[in-house]
Amino acid sequence: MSTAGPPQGAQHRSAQREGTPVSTVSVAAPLVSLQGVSVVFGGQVRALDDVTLEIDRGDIVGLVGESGSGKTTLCRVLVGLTPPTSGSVSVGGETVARQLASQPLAFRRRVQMLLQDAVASLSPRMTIGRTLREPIAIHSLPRAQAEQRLAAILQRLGLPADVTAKYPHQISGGQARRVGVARALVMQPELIVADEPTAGLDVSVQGELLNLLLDLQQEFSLTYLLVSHNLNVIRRVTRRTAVMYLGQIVEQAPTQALFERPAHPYSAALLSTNPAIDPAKRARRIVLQGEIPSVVNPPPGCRFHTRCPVAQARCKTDAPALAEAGEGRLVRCHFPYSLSLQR
Amino acid sequence: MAVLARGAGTDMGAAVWGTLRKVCTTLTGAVGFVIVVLVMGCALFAPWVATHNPDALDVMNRFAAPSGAHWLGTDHLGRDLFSRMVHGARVAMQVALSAIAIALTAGTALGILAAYLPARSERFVLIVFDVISSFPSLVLALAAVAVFGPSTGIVVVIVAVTLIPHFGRVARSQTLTLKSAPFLEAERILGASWPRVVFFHVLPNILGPLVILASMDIPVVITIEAGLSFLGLGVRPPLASWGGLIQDGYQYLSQTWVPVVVSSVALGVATLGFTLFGEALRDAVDPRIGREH
Amino acid sequence: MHTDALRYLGSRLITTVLIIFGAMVLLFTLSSLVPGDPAAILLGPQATPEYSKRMIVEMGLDQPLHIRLWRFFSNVATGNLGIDIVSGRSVTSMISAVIPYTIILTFSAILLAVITGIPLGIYAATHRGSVMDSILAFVSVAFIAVPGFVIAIFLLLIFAIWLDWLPVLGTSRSGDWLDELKRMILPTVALALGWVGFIARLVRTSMLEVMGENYIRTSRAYGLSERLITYKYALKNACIPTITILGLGIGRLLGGAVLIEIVFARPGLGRLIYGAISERNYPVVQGAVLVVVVVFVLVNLIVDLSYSAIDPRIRHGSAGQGGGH
Amino acid sequence: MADLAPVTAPTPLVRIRDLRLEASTQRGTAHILRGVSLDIGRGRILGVVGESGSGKSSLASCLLRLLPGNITRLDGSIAFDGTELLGLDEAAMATWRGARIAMIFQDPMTALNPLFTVATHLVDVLKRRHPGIGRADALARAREALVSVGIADPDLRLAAYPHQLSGGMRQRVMIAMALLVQPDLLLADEPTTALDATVEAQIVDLLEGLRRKFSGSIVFISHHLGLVAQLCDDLCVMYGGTVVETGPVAEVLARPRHPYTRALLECEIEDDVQGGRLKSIPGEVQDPVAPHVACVFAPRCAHASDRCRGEVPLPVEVGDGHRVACLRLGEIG
Repeated sequence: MSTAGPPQGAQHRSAQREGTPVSTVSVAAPLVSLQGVSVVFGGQVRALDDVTLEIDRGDIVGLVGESGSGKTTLCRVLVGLTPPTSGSVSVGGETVARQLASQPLAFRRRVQMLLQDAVASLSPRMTIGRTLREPIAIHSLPRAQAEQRLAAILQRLGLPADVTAKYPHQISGGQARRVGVARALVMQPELIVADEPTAGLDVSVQGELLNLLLDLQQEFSLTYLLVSHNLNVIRRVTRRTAVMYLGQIVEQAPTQALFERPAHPYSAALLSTNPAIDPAKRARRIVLQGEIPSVVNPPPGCRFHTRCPVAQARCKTDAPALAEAGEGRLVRCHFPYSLSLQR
Repeated sequence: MAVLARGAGTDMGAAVWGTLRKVCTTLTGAVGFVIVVLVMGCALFAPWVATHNPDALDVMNRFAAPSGAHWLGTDHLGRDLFSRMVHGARVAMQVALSAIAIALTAGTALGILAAYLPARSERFVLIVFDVISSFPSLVLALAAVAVFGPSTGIVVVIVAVTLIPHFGRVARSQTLTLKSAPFLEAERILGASWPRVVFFHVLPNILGPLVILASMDIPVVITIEAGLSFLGLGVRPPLASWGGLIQDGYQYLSQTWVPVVVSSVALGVATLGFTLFGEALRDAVDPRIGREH
Repeated sequence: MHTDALRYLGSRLITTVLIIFGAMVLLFTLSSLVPGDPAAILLGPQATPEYSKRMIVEMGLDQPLHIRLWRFFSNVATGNLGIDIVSGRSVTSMISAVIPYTIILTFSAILLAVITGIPLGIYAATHRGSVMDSILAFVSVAFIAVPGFVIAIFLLLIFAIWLDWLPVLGTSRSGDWLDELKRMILPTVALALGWVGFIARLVRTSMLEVMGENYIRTSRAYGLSERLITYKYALKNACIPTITILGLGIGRLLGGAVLIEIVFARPGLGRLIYGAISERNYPVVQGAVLVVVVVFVLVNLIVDLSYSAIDPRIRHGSAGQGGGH
Repeated sequence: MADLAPVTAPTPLVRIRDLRLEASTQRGTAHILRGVSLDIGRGRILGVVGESGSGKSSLASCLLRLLPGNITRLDGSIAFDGTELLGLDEAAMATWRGARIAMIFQDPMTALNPLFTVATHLVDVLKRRHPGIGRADALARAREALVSVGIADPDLRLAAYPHQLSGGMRQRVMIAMALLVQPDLLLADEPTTALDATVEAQIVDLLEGLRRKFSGSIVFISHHLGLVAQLCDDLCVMYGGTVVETGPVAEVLARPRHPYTRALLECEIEDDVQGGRLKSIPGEVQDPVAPHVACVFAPRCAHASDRCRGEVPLPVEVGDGHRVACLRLGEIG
């Protein structure tokens, strides 16, 4: 398995995880726990439906899915921007709702997010310096100490000193992403939710940013939830991956296992949309029919049955539950492994 | 949005200066700017600019032709037209600026509030806006004058009220756009309180377009004030106002056309100047401002 | 699709009713603030206290506010706008006597503005940067900026007094329609000029904006002729903002018509309101203003509905999604 | 340019030579294309890859001669089946668009006019292609075209307005429109980028299926190397307004010769070796305002020498149709 990168602790944990069934409590309680979380907008838009997900401290979990899959809603629930309609979300053993009610600022320091559009996430009429001092002002952090920390972070991220005098439209996309990272790090968070951190970046510079994020994870003992539509990034960077379809998690597995042998037919189809450059490595292309149904009126039974190439009669009526399927993976399918990537 | 900051760097003053320079690069903008400065100058320094006491009667010398003593001649009571026009600028600017200041403040506050209110209350505010704007400004002013009688104060209040929906709708739509803007999301994730979000982040970003709209409303208000005064329902005589001057002249059109033409031209040039300036300002900052209506 | 269209129609109707309702509440509130005693005004200084009291009872002014408001609503609903406290005539009949003049003036002005403004706007957009474009731009802004009654006075001065081409004031008394038409020319032009400029500019800007849209690039990429692109594909899109503005325009024109009627001494709602104000005759003002508001709101409703006839996205209740606007 | 003589047996459909495109910007003259030379083979799919600012989309705009207003210079040569496109006047060029050249755009949401039905779009394009065609005939052909791009209920879709269609459906309509005119050259500018992954797969599948029905050439512009590798016959790698390497797709990807192509391939993380450092190319992309006096990639190139910083490399043939523009080709192997 993962040999080179992860630090001792992480390796230790992932070894543990493989040995024990996921549903039972591991030795260290997970940092993040979503239990049966649903989000319904306006009474009919089921943006999230019965989502259960745990993220261990120090882990990097990837989230993939297409539009309407609920990735963004899941992120917003996790950082406390969208309250769940039902189910519970807890970070560090206490529910987000309770933390937001009793000590909201402490929760904000604990959980931070990197927004997808990095340039737009910086206030357009503020200098970068002022934006970076927003967390210090909002949280009344001890000034001298915080300034010192901020200076150290800027240097660590390789941002030039004069960047603080500039406005967001005067810096590059790569710099804007780093400013976003710096702003989050000032708060010394435990969990960082990164929504498409490499979207819009050219492939020649995305590696640099990902290396940085990986290094920071070690240095600041961070936990990441990484959302990306770039399957190569997910495959390379994350240790576990959750695949979402129409507001549900359809499969959740160690990343390597998932990419080698997806269990859910949707996972298989999604992974097959990313053809490898090397023809020898290229998997069979599975082309799904039809379009993604609307979350307002999701199909009955298994939500994927309308497009599933291997659906059977049962799938049209019985909604499958997220069930274990070996290798520490959970699959929401009556017939896992029935669609293979192999040619 | 971030226009005033664009390129100008850190200093707000430099940004304003830069915008003004951009305004003056176009011929129409420059002409508008000159007219605006002239009108403002007359308004501010009316007693010094005027050559005569605007209210001094000289009935023996009524309808005097323009001359060295009376640059633009005299009216039906022998009052110096030039001086009355200069003082008319003062009245026009007082009405316009105070009405717009009230409308801008109230409209912006209501607009931001509406954007943050729950859907039902927001709809109520919007209906109120719709009700107000279903009255043509002049017609609502007439209804108010019918009740309260003509006075400058009523003109200011009514014009302000009719402009509130204008600013309110723009403030609301701009705030709604901003509400989902990533940088406001980022503020919420950082834990910023709502006053901090509204005053430090929303307001600075919507104020620019609103101020430009306000500048474009100046000629509209001048027109309404002049119209009401022309009907004798606005500023009360003998206070000089452009609309009143036109009315005075119109009464005696059969005897001389000079006062009518002179005061109409003054009014027309002033509204044209403010319009040209306001539009050049908008084009310099963001040509799309105010296009949603 | 069908239900979406119905829902849109329904919500638009409800809003319209609410706006008229709100306008009535506003007018009623104003009327309850009228200082002095309308009965006393009506009866003049000779009024005996008993007679005045009887009058107050007759007019229902002794009733509590909410009853009076209710009475106002039910009267308006049955077409009764109250009684002129000076002449004792029905306000409804006074208004219906003059309203055709105002309506005809307003609508001929908007018609004139549309049939000249749109072609001018298209010309300016298709000849962008030409001398004619610059001249049109300046003339448009001048027409927009200079108040309508100032334009009216100048037209009157030039064409009626100096050149003596056209009859000046009032309407034709002989009922001669040619004479009446001649008398309509100056007021209509005075009222329309600002809107000619406004529409020309709006059409020009919308046209240029639409010409930069991706779907126009598609049409170009498939070699469609410039004429087809301009007059079929772009014009329809460019008309949408213009139609929206027309609704608002009616309101401003109704307001402007008041002044124009007074300048040209034409009968109409403007003169009616003006006369009533000097007599402190509030019921007439209230009735006339209410009629102006109702006309304005109804025209806006019609405009909004016709707008949805052009734009399928509104029709299908998916405004704002996709499609580059 | 003599060394660019065609190598493939039939003459190419399009021969682009030394194409230069400049535009005036606030910061000065932007060199969008800095002397592009490229062949588009008959019946072949040419994939054009490159990062932002590489000029790949501008190349397509040049082929259609649909350029923004701030263009100050467009010269060089685009020989399309023997006709010099850059020599045509605007009216003559218009007869090529929607006849021998057609295009599919990146954003299907805005490429169709929201106020007109699919039928109107398709019929107008057909009438322009075949003047005199009857409306019923045109509608029948439009219907047929929709079926051929996998639209199951063509009559319903013909009557639909663009906002009633999903993104994938709109892109199918765009492809149908392109097929209706049966062009010799189809330009597809990132046609799947705005789509969801599984819908993208459908469109890729459709484009691949087109090869059987469509005899013309396709230029497929993309930033997704894997997609290009799967779909295309030839590959053209662009950087900073120049073509750095071009050739048969399998050959270029298996044996890349230009340092930029190699670096780009290294940045494509396809393996699942966890933990190792991810590769990136240091530095920033070429400033379009900078003058063209050296190899555009030299500032970021690990192999750059003084010569690279003072001389513009010309394309050199290194194999069957495989051309590379690098001055140190011999040294770095």
